[in-house]
Amino acid sequence: MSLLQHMVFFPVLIPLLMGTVLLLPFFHKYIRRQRVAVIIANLLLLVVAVKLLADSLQTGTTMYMMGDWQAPFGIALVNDPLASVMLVLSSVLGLAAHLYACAGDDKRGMFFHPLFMFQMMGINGAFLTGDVFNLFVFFEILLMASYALIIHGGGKQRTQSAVHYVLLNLAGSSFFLIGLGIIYAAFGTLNLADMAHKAAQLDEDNIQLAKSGAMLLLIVFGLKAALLPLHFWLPRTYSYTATPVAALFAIMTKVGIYSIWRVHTAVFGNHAGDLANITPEWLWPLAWLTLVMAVVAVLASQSLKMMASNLIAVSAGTLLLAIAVNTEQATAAAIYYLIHSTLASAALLLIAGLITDQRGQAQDRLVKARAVSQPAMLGIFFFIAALALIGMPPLSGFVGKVMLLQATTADAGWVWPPLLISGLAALVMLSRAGSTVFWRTSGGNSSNTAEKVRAHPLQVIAVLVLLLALPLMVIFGGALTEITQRAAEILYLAPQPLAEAL
Amino acid sequence: METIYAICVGAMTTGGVFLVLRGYTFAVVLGLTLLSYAVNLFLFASGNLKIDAAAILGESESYADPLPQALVLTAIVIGFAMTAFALILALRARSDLGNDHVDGKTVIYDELGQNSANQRGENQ
Amino acid sequence: MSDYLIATLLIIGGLFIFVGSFGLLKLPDFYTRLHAPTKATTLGIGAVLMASVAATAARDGSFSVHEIVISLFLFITAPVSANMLAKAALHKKVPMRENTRNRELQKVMAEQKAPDGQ
Amino acid sequence: MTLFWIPVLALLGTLVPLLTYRFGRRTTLATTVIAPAASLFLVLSLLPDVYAGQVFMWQHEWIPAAGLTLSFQMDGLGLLFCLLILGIGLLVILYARYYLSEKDHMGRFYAYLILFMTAMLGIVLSDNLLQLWFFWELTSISSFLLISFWSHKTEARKGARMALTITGAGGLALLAAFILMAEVTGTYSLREILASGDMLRDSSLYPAIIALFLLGAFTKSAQFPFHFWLPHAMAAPTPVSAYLHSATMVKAGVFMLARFYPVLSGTDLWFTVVSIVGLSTLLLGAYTALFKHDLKGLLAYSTISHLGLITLLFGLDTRMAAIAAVFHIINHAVFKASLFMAAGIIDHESGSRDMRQLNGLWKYMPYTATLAMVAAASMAGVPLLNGFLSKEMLFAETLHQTTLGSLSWLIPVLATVGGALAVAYSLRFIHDVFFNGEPINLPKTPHEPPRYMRVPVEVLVVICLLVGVVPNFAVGDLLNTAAGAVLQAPLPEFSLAVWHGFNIPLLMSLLAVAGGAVLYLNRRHLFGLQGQFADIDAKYEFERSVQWVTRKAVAVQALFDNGKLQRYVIMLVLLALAGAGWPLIQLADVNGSVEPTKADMPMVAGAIILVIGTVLTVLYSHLRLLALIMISIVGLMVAIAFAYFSAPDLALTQLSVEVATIILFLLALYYLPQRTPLKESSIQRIVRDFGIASAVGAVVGTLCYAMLTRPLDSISGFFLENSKTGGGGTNVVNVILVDFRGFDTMGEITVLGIAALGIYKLLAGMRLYLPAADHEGQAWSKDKNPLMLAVVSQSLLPLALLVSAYIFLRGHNMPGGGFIAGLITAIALVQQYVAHGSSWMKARLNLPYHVLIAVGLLLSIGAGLGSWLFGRPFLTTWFDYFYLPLIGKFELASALVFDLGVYFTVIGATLLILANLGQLNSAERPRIGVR
Amino acid sequence: MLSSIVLQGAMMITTALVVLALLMNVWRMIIGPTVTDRILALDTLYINSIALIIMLGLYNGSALYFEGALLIAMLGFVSTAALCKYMLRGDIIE
Amino acid sequence: MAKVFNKLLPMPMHSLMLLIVWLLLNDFSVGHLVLGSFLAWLIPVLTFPYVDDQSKARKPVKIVVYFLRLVRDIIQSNIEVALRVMYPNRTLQPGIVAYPLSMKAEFPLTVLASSVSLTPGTVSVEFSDDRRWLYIHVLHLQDEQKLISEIRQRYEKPLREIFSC
Ligand code: NA
Ligand code: NA
Repeated sequence: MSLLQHMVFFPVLIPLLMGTVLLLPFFHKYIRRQRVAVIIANLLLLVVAVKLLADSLQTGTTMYMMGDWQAPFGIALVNDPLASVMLVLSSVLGLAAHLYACAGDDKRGMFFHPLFMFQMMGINGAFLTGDVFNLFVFFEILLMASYALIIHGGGKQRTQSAVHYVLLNLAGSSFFLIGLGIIYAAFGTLNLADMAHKAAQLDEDNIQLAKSGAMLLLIVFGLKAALLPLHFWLPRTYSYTATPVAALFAIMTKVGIYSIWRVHTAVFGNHAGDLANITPEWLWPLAWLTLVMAVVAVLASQSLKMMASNLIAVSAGTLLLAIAVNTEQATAAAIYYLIHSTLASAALLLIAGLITDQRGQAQDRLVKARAVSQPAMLGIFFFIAALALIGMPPLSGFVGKVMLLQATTADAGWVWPPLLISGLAALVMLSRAGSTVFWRTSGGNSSNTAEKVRAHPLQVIAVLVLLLALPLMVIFGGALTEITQRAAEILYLAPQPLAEAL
Repeated sequence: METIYAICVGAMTTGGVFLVLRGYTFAVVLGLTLLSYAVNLFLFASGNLKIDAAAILGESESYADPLPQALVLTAIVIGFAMTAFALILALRARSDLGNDHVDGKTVIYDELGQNSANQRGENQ
Repeated sequence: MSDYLIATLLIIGGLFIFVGSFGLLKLPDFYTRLHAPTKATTLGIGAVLMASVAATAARDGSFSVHEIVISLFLFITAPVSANMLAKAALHKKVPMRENTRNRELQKVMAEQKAPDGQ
Repeated sequence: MTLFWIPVLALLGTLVPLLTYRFGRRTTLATTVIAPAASLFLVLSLLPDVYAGQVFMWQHEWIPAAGLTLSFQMDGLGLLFCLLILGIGLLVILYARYYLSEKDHMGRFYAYLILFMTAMLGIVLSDNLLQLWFFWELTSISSFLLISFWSHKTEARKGARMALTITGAGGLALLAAFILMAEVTGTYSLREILASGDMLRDSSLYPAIIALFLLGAFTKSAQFPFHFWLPHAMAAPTPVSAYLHSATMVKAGVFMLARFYPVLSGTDLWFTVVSIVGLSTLLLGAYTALFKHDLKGLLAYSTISHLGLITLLFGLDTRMAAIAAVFHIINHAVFKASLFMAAGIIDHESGSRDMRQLNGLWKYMPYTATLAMVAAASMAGVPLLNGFLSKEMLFAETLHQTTLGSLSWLIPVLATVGGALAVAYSLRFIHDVFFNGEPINLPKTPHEPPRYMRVPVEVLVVICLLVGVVPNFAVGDLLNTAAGAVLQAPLPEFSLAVWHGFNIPLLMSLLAVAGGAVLYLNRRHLFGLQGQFADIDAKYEFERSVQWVTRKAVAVQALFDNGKLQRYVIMLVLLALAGAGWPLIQLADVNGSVEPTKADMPMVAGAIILVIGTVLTVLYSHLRLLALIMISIVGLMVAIAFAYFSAPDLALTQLSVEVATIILFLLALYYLPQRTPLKESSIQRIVRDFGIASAVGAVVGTLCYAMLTRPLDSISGFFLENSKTGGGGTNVVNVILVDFRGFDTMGEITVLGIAALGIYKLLAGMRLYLPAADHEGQAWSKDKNPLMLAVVSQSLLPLALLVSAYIFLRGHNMPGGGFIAGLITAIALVQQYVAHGSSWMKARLNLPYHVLIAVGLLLSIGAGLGSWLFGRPFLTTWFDYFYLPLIGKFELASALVFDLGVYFTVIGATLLILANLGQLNSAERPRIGVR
Repeated sequence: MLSSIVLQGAMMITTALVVLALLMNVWRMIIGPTVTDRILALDTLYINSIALIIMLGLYNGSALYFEGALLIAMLGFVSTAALCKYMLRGDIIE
Repeated sequence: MAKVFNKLLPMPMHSLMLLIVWLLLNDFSVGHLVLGSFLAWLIPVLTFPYVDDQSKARKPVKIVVYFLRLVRDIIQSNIEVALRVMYPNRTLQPGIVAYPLSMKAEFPLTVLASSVSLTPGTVSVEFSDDRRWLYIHVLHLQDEQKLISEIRQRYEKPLREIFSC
């Protein structure tokens, strides 16, 4: 019973503990044990996340003070609907990506399972933390784990894209620290809630300084979120890395988005006095261009994974645009869209992985090639994922799109064209891709059976986990949108002085 | 003092950024190292500069702000981890791609052609 | 009284340190430059450290000698550093000054042979 | 609730054929019809009440946040369409049973077809606009599946994609229109919106709504210039074409015009646009149909033409025109479905659809020929057939038009021309196929189709006749209710009589028939004339434009993303520069209120050395070993700066990390080229990069200065006050690290651990060339383990361990701590590696370092979890003072265990990195080995 | 306590000498001419830094600088040894 | 018995030295004596495998004598070198001396080479492969033979006595 009081910490603790334990010989030497252990951990994470979500809806925001030091002095983990929704998302995604990996991808390099757990830890920590420096630490955890996972399996392209990804993000981390230094100098605190409260009362001398810091943080988060012109790393990194890793990474851009919400919407938001809303005016053109360029990239995609990666960029652009619109309604819509696009693009990446496995030399390139060995199953999978990503009914994409459009009627002239065209571009390219892969086949199915690769049951389950979520998001759309609205609402609440609570 | 400190931070940042913009992994990693020195000093400066005021209770009359110091410590460690990874990744790239250009390009070693041939001496 | 002792030790230390580095700058070839810092400097540091010991004693009245450990480390490591540097220089055929006696031994040294080349 | 089951039954019906497919075609057919038949039954059960003017509603909350309610409504228009969709749908199902070959997956086909049916039902029954759109898109999807049913055919794939793209694009426009409508009216309920016509028409958004709405409707109903997808959709199996061209898909577009007629029409904008588009489509479709050699092609263009006609009717400024439009929807559905089915029979029985081959089929299949001829006559508008009636109504309505101002006279004239063309292509259909000599090279000898394949055609032809002869009896009520629903107002007086006396419309009809006959008789000239124009293949054009877009996209993409890291970094740097620099420009005075302090001599000297070190690092960056030596100066000076500015812990950490970094660089450098090629960058680039770098340096330096000269009001007082009393240590920095913000430290060592694992991953299986000589070509020295180094390193190890113990134990109260101690231990061990080599070490220290990392992390986590036993949050520390005789007072703290964890993690991580990197070429090198 | 003019003067002079020594080391670093010269200069720089840090401790009357000096003494050697091993063998851990 | 003792306290001299260093590092107290003794015992047990050459120094008095002489020589030599450095370079007469060794054990050899490096204007540059020669670089070489015999007398002989080799 008393364990429940530490619940907020579980999403970080479980993967940390599990990742660590997996290094011990009892697990390290036996990959099966590692698989089972991580599956259990992932399921536990899911249960915890759901419980946290229920709690946050019931009791509102709860804090877990590390070391029992009161905020803002100690590090706070904060659970609110937004955080726990993200946690649920990450656990579903993690579960699926990991199941997929258990089919054999995990054996293509060392330490896959512990690294996977650390990756989860970093992501979950970034969602939960209420402290801006701790956010940096979790960013580094998730980045470090992603650096390690991105090269899993090896290969030239993978190494090359990893070089770009790693070096660019290292430069990004430097700017993060500079930003944090400025923030601390200006605010004298690191707790986000405390910052939000102090923002409006910052003295004249520090305001411009704080702006510099906020902008640097925006750029760092933008780098993760693939904001133009910081998006270049994304397509190659995602499409060249191992399939399950890429699927898990579908949430990485969202960590950037989430951080912008936490820092720029909540701290430098409407209530921040002179610091209020410094970011939207910058974000506007960049987010718009991000979306447009992502659409161009989708149109230019030559392979399925590349297309999926670029669709992730599209979703990032869409979300950034919603942030630039900066209304509670748009944010609520964006949160829904975020969940949808993460799951759908991850699903597409996994499906692309299956297709790659079954198409021999052609891999996932959009050229005439031999037929996949399981055309019916993969075809249905692809079809569902594609519909969702295009934003067509009856899957979650359409609800997300509709709500985004509804939330942006005031700026329809600017926001709608790229938003609508992105759907159209996805439609054109995905229908083309699907018809090439599944229908434009050569040689029939006569290729010798030894070459025939069939999807592993775990891979199928992984895809199903993600795909099932898509219609469920529509069927239970009422409840889900209520949650996203609550989440957005809290983000826009006027900050309460922390000092009063002390 | 503050001026000189700021100039140093600026100079190191300049050097770091310049090197990060080079084309070879070694220079880039070197630049990132330089940049991380600058960044650490910068982060440190957020607590303002104090002399003879180590935050050790009972050892001096006034104390420097200990928090940025703790942050810099974390940053140094993380920076070390990152530098190490980047450097080994550069090795890996050299191994996989046959050269150490950040974009994996094969470069014609003009006047150093002979030397680069030596680099490829046979294994064992 | 202790002030004078400390001051003297300081000045001695400072001078040795200075001379060591001056030698490093001034001496004509690598091998001669090697002498200056490895010896003059160690002693210089030693003197400054003794001054520090004395100053701590004078200040706190307690006799804290942990600075000796620094000297200990320096005395153990300085010859090895010098040896490694010399080996590296020999290996890299860093030239010796023309008038060095037995300069012809440089080659056999680099190959770690006996003076007769065996 | 009945209402609810109409589409839902159909939806459930999609599963039936998939489940029953394995039991044979007959069973499949029998079971498949159940659901639609039941739906139809339900529709019919509502029919009397709808005729009586009742509007049925059913709704259920779904996603309120999006304004999405699950809601169905049925009025006259909905009823009409339900009957068409289900009635013709059932006939198509029956027909398809005979049409499809054994090879075709009938279960899948039926499933798609019923899905299509469901989608159409959804459209016509939806009350909520978003739900309507939901089904609207579902028709695009299901039609895509149907058109591409024979996916091995290129034209099927391309036709399907084209249809999907065009209608999908239109769908997006329609969605935008709906959302704007809701923005104006404040509701997504169709019934409520139907009552808010004025509000919509007066809104400033009205033009946008009209544009978007019509885009949606026109693309779906294949109006010019979006008509081109429709002919290619006939790559689908013929039953699909029959369905798609008559009761579904294209009819969804005109349904939309009808549905929103009361709220969106009534303005000049509407009438002008709709009538012009309708008229152009009517003419273009009819003209093109004449020249199609493909039987289905002819019918497809005729569909376009007839849809144009319906659209034109909705664009005419009279209520009667709208009624006529509804009437023609019915008529066209009936005759076009029968014609496609007939064409399918011909294709099925003769193996060809090419009218140049098909001749004189009358002899082979007289019965089918008769049916087809009746239907074609109806299409031509021959009296006593249904097509005639609605066409007469059109002609009548064109006469009192003012829509086009002084050019309005064109409308009746062009309508007549359209009529003539319709007569001509109908004539061609009849004459060219059933007469006109003997068949040429048909793959099969044609004969009559199986009995039940003809039944659907018979049913439809009978309806044509019934409506044509006794219109009032056949469709009077239906038309009245439907038209009433379209107009949402009392209907004007009209009669559905076959004979209205001699009047201008009749004259127009006669002109049309005569003109058609003349046109057909002179077809050879026309064909010659038409042959001079290059045939535009929409499929090809579409494909080409998609490829053009793709190519352009690739080009634009390449313009931005050149695949070079430098560009990415420059973008990052420039953005950071702008973001951080812009506020500085707005900052009035960079000086804050803190008085700057005077610098003393060591500080100035240190700064000089630091800057020199930086400059040398940059200058020598191409001579890599030298650069490494130079950057060591910088590292050392930074450490001294930390010591100078009251941060002893930082100085210690920086120093130890510095040495570890040098070793790391040296290890790596061995496998890297020793020099960067001199011509790496052009002068211009160096100048540019230096400019950018200086700008960043200037901004960062300025920010730094601004920070330094501003007083800091921070939370740190708390740490200073509580460090001893609450954390049990006097070294506040250390207490922050292991207690106040111990969570950061836990993260930090996790990062280190992950980095080590990642590096091991990178090293595993790495193949590197071992340079046999240095970069000057000189062979390496033979002396592997210099004697003095080896011996002294051995002796230093115990000392170093002692020092690390010292640093570790002091940490809580004095500078030091687990991290620094760990690094000292690790470096001391690495020193042994350097002095003795890895196999020597392997014999003595055979420790899997990742386990050490795990042990360290577990210790730290364990120290943190310990507090749970006392009901406190993670990492709550415990400490107390104890007294032992002789030894005196001493302190024990849980933070020490935490720090011990840090210590082990650091050792494990550092050694995992450095030792394995060093072992790359040895027998102990890392391997990719997972069991 | 340590305020006598003699002591102040001595500290000033010694600090000046140490600083000069450091600058001379850096100068040797710049002019080289060989890599070994530069490593030697770096080594000397490390050792002289110990003096500088001790001087800071003396100025401030604080014992907190001791560990820094100790660490430089220990670790400066490690980096010099590693650099030299690199010059000799390329592979510093074999 | 001796075996057990060897295991329990593998390197007594080391242990003693470590204890001394610990007490140097920390101010003397009973607590530190206990803690230091523990570490002085623990660390040699842990690091025992890392010490290849177990040359045992058996004459503590001679060690002290040797050490004091060394310190004296260091101070003297430093002054000499300091002066030498200040002279103009052209008066300098550097040279190499091949010193013939009469012992082979690694540890004593290292101590000898270190002593040479620490004292009058000499740096141990290299051993020959067979460890029969120690090459010494001399800053200002006047009399080669005198230097050799001085080293022999002042350092090598005492060392051979200390380590009995
Ligand atoms: Na400040
Ligand atoms: Na090696």
